[in-house]
Amino acid sequence: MSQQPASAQNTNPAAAFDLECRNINKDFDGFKAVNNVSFNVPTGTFFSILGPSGCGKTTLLRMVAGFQTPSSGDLLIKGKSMIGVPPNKRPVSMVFQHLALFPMMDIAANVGFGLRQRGVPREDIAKRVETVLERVGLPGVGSRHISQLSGGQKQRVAIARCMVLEPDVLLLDEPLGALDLKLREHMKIELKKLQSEFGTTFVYITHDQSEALVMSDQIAVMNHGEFEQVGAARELYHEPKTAFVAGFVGEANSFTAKVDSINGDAATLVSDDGLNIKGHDASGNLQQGDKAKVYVRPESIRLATSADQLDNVENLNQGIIENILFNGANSHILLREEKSGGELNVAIPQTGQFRDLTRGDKVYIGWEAAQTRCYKES
Amino acid sequence: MSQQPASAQNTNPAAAFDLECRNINKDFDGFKAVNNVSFNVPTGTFFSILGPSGCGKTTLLRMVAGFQTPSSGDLLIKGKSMIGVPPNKRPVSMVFQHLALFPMMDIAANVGFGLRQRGVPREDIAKRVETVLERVGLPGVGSRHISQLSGGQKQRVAIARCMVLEPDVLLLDEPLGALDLKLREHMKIELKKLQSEFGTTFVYITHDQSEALVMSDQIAVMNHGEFEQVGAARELYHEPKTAFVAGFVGEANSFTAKVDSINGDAATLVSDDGLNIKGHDASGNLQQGDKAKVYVRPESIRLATSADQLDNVENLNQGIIENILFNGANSHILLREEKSGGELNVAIPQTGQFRDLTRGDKVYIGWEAAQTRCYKES
Amino acid sequence: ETLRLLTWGGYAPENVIELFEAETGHTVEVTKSNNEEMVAKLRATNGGGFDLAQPSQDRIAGAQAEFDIYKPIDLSKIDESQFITSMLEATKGNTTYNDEIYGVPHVWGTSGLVVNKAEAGDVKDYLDLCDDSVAGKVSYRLKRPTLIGFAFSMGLDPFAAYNDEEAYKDILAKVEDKLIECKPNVKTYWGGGDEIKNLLRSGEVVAAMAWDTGGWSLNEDNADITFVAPEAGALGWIDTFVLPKRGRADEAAYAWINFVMQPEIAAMITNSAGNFTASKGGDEGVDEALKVRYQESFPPEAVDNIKWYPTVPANLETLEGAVLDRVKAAN
Amino acid sequence: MIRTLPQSNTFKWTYRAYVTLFFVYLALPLTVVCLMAFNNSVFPSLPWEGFTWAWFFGDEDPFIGVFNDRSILRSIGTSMFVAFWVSLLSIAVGTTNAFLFVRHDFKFKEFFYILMLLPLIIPGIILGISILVFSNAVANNLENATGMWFDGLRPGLPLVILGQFSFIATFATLVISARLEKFDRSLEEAALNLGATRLGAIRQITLPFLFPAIAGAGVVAILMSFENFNTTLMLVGSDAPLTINMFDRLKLGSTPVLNAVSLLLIVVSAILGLASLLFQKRDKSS
Amino acid sequence: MNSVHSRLSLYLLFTPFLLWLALLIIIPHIFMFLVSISVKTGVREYVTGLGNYMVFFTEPLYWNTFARTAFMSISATFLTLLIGFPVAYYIAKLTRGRTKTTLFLMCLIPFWVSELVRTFGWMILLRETGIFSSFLQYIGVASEPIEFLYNDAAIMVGLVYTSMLFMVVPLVTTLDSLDDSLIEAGYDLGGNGFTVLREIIIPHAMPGIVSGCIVVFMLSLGNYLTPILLGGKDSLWFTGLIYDQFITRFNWELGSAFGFLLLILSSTIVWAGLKLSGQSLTDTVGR
Ligand SMILES: Nc1ncnc2c1ncn2[C@@H]1O[C@H](COP(=O)(O)OP(=O)(O)OP(=O)(O)O)[C@@H](O)[C@H]1O
Ligand SMILES: Nc1ncnc2c1ncn2[C@@H]1O[C@H](COP(=O)(O)OP(=O)(O)OP(=O)(O)O)[C@@H](O)[C@H]1O
Ligand SMILES: NCCCCNCCCN
Ligand SMILES: [Mg+2]
Ligand SMILES: [Mg+2]
Repeated sequence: MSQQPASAQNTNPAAAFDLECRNINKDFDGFKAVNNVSFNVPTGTFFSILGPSGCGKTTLLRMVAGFQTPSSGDLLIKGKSMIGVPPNKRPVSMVFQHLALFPMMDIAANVGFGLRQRGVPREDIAKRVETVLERVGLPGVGSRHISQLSGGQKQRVAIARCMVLEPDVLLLDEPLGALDLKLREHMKIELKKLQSEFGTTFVYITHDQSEALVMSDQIAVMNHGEFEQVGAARELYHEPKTAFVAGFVGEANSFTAKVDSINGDAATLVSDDGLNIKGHDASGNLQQGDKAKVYVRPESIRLATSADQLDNVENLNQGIIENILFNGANSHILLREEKSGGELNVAIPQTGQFRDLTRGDKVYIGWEAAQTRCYKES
Repeated sequence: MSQQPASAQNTNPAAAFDLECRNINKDFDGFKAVNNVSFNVPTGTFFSILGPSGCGKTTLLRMVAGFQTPSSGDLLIKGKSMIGVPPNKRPVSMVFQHLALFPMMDIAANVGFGLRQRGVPREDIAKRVETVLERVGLPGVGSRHISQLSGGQKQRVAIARCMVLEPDVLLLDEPLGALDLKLREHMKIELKKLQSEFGTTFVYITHDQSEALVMSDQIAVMNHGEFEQVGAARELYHEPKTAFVAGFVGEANSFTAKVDSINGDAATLVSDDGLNIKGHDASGNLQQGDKAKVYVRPESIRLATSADQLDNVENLNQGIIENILFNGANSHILLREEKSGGELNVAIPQTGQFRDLTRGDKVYIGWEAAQTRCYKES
Repeated sequence: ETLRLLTWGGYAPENVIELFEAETGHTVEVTKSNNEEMVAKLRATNGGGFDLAQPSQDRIAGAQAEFDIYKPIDLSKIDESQFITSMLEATKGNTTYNDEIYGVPHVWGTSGLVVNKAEAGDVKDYLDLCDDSVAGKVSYRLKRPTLIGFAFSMGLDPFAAYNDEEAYKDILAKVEDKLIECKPNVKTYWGGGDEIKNLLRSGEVVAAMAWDTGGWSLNEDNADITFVAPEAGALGWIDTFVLPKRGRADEAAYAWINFVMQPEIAAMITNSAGNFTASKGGDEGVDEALKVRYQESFPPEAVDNIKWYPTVPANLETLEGAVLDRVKAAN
Repeated sequence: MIRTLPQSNTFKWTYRAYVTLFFVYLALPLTVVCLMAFNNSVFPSLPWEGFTWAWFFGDEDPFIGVFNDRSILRSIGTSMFVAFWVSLLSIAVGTTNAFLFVRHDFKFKEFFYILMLLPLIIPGIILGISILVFSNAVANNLENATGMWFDGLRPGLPLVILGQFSFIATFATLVISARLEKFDRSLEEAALNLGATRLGAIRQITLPFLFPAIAGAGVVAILMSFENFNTTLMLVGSDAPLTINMFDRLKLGSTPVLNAVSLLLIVVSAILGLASLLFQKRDKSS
Repeated sequence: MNSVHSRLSLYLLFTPFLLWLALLIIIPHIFMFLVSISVKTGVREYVTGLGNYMVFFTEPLYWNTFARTAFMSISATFLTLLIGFPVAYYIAKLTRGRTKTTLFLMCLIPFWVSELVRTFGWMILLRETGIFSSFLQYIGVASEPIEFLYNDAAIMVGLVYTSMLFMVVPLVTTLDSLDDSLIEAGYDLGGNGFTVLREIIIPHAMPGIVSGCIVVFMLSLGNYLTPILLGGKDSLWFTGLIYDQFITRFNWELGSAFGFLLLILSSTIVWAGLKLSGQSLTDTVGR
């Protein structure tokens, strides 16, 4: 994935952003589905909104598309406010979760629908439809019926139907949700390729972190109607700013602990079940005596059969293997830490070095304080 | 996962196997859905049947349950032939793909259904239902309605409904298929735990390799109605016996190639796009000039920025990074091999050593001949 | 104009309609019905929907008093010379309400017994229908003529009691008992003319109280079956022409009346309906066989004994209805 | 119990025999009706007097065939006229009702929905008499007040049409709602998103989607209208639809011309029914 | 979406609904009630009162007929259910593909013709000189013609026949929606045909059963043709009484009262049926 921080985009300042949201709110009878969200999407980028089910992603996207009116806040596309503009007048197109291809029309009619609404002449429509179908890799399927396409092909037709209108922004609401596992893996890569070919700004929502991580230039992590963090995939993964992001993006072992002492960014904590932890104050506001949430990724924990193999780790413990979850390159060990009795999930390195471990074995585990992220519990 | 090879089970020889299938066949109007399948499931183990959609898994399982009659072959449970025994008389229980919980009954009535059929007295039923609900971690939900449970809870009720009957064998037909990603991950571990707690023999079918790998003591890989290989998860992953198993279990880069020379197990091949490959003859019958399928796992390919970092590898090549699929601990690089122009998928080690690679970088890649498995193409 | 005619089966045969349409240029639409339904329909439409109706002469003044559904006949538009004078005068008298005349006669006939001589030769009067010898093979309508017929057969005179409600109730009570007693003998109560003909023809019924015409037409096929004028007297009826209050084609209606009262046309109707008309000379063109049957059924003394229906007073039918309902419900 | 469960042969064959018997029961009356249409006898019953086409084409009294029987031909025309309007009104109101109940939330919606279902549990004859009584009262009042005639409010075809429409509209509503329920609203949103106007989206997307249901409801309405008796009986004026005409004849006893009409009815409705089914099927498969 | 739009379309859609409901269903019934409480005291003279209802309650004939109609209709409903259920089950669960479609279609075919024609068919079959009687004589079972027509059994045959479609179709639909795996699960857990039927199939099919029963009951109760044409001299039917009052007695007032009573009867029985089965009108006939 090429990393393109928003500031590095070379666009003219007048329309530096294809989409700007300013303090958008959406109330449903007193329930805040979207809470004061602001963000900017630079021209030509792939922007994802990632969050658990019910956090307000769809609501946000539908406000952009015009199907819902914000309770307050402003929403600009190419610098023009969209408040009061009906959905059929906005320069955005949307790929729906279940694609919403029109079953009563063939593919060419589907793709040409938007052009027909604009009153483009027949022959032009036919030409432009064929061109866009070629671009998504489906030349000559125009006269086929929707039901004659595979899931992945439908996906591409749905995108073609939007792209033929040359929208400023393409909105996608979990478009891969309905596909099966293998196809989803494949389409992730495909989608990203299409986006960079078309050069159109994509706003993509999903609750699947791996989709967001693999495809996006920028990801906004959303929870309870608010944006918790906006950043590139690696930023979110390696430097989550909030406990929620640390827990939601990627796998992590988590502890609740109490801050024993604090020294700059370095914190010493004791977990609820008695484990001593040396960590890094990621929220930057920990105080002695605070309750904290601590996260360590399974792959940050190193395994060893003797203590001296683990140099340079601030946290060194012992555990007994309870279960080996063999899953090829992605295998894990579930072990019980000896002192505290807590369960830990440790990734088995791909080196093959630990292939012979079995249930009941005792192992040493260690991880660095820098990879132990602590957040004040609110 | 504790690895318990079938032969190591300590059961009395009379009923060493809870389930034995002997040359089972199933014809549907000339179409062989199950083709001469034989296998034994030792008492108390978790046995999975893994295969792509349509390979005959469900058909096989339904023959065990009694919903379909084998065209030929024998089927024994605890040593007793089940041919001609109707499903309601067989000592097996089944967890259906969509669970088949009875929506017209509350949870206690669902779980107690089987006991009622046996004429167990009312009070006993109530007691046993409550006990089994506790064992699956759902005490006191008896009077709730099915629709008031989450997906994972329903799963556990479905298992409880079977387990309360203390069946000799529990059959499970893709029970996790309907759950969403996160829940599925969670239930994998849960199911395995429940199995070892109850000590009941599980026969589990799935097309999701990670489910099979994580949970099973033994896995049978099925294709086109036949068993391709039966073995423990690591065996299948590290020593697949057929090309199908190598491609289906775990991710792999695959090439079609021609055998250039052969020397015992060591083979030298040239791929269709001109890459020289040194590999290991896994099928044991390769001859010079044969067409072969070659598989290399993404994590077997090592990355380096200079050639001399890669010692000891028989296959050494160079490639240009086309795409970085960042996905936390499970990130991959898609690169284009320079000489042949073929695309390769390479796992990024968790060490963080290659964090700074970006699109367009040139890297060295190498992998061992021993991890390059070659199969004669049929 | 379109003439919407509300009439009995057989009174407007296809061949007559064709002649009429050819001659006048009007078209005719026929709806077949019976007395009760004619009144009910006109009541529901408040005298609309039809241009000419043909209820029996006893159903006109009472219905007019109650529902105001007819309009007076303009006798100047009718060629009175085509009518048998006595019948025309009688009908005028019976259909006068508030000094206006509402009806002129068309077809007349009687109700009596239709008997299969071979199987039920002993049936000579209405009450004989209750005899054991014909048990289960008898039919009659559950309508007011049956009440009247049985009353006469029991030696009572219902017509005389028409204007004495108490006396009439007495008679009805006796008839009710009789009909309930007789019920097991009945196969089914018939409804329409062809229905009773089917029943008799197939032998499912051997004796019935029915219209004369039914007996005669069966006689054609099966010489054993014919109409018998009961000892107590056949019940004579005259079906009329009346103008519904809101008919829209009066001109066509008068044209129809004048047209069908021509002797040749009247004869065609007699041949179709089986009954004679009030047309002067209308019986001349009638099929000889029918005349013979008529004469066999009606020896002169039987003709004298015919009991002609007087006008039904407005409230009678409610009383009768209750009786009929009770008979129907009795077991 | 289901195909995949083993069943004893006795059970299987007894069950099959029962089902066969059932279908014989269904077919029997119609078969004899059709057969008797060819009986060369003036009565639609045994004995069999030989084969004839007279009840279709005859023009000699009493062998008047359907195609020469003015009153039957006229009442078929009347029935078609009534069916046409009933079906038109029913699908119009059925469609708006479907949109109302599927697309909108309003106060007392449950209650109104139950009211909408009421015609299903009101006997047809009562619908007939209540409409008769009501329109009669309205007509009387209007006529007294204005001195004009309001024939449309008296028994006659307008009332017959309204009477049938009063309950067939409910069926149409149910059929069309069921399909609208299945409509994925995001299709409409997609159309808006692609630049269609609100009405444009309904016209180009929603109505075509509903079309099979609307057509199906139309056919059902036609069939129901054609065969309706109870409601029509109370509202009919001088123009009798076919069923009423046939009933009048049947009551009076009739020649097998009724069998001939019935045979034609069976053939036509079978064709209609099959057509609508084929139509639905083609729609489903696509 | 836009609330002004949505209000406007709500009103636009509500208008035809309300016109239809008010003008053709609700107000006519109110008028019918008003007519039913006007008592005729003389020629063109009426007073308001419950006299017509009194007539109903004091004349055993009327309420006997009323009770008889209700009883026969309920019996016809049960009989239809009993006969139709196995057939519906067979179609829904034991056939598939083309056989299923064909059998389902065959269920519908008889109902593509009017009730009148169907009843006419039964008359031809059942009458003394009809097919059955002749057939029995022909095979020598009977020595003389037998009358099958003109009795309550004939009415039953006709009612059941006429109603069958309305039972079988909802049953096939609900039974079709019963996942086979529920039945399999029932067997797998040790159930047998009977227990699975009682505990799984019937509870699942309940909405269909109730829906079918309501429709069949209403059709039977409101039937006019079948009892008139197939019934005998004792076979009174309440709709027949209503018809008589309107058509042969010209007594709209009593007829309206009867109509109203029939409405109350049908509503009460439907309501009781719904309560007993724990279903709602919306989930059954309004599905
Ligand atoms: N029209 C509405 N009226 C009331 N509440 C609503 C409405 N639409 C959505 N909500 C609520 O707003 C919240 C956010 O819903 P939204 O559909 O935006 O979530 P989401 O993030 O898209 O979830 P998912 O991943 O499940 O699609 C939810 O709690 C939902 O119940
Ligand atoms: N009753 C049947 N009649 C004919 N063919 C059948 C029948 N049942 C299954 N098959 C065929 O047998 C093959 C195996 O089917 P089966 O359902 O066992 O596959 P499966 O491995 O369970 O697939 P999936 O993962 O999709 O559930 C398929 O090709 C299927 O079409
Ligand atoms: N076939 C026609 C018979 C007409 C009989 N009219 C009878 C009136 C009896 N009150
Ligand atoms: Mg959403
Ligand atoms: Mg399967």
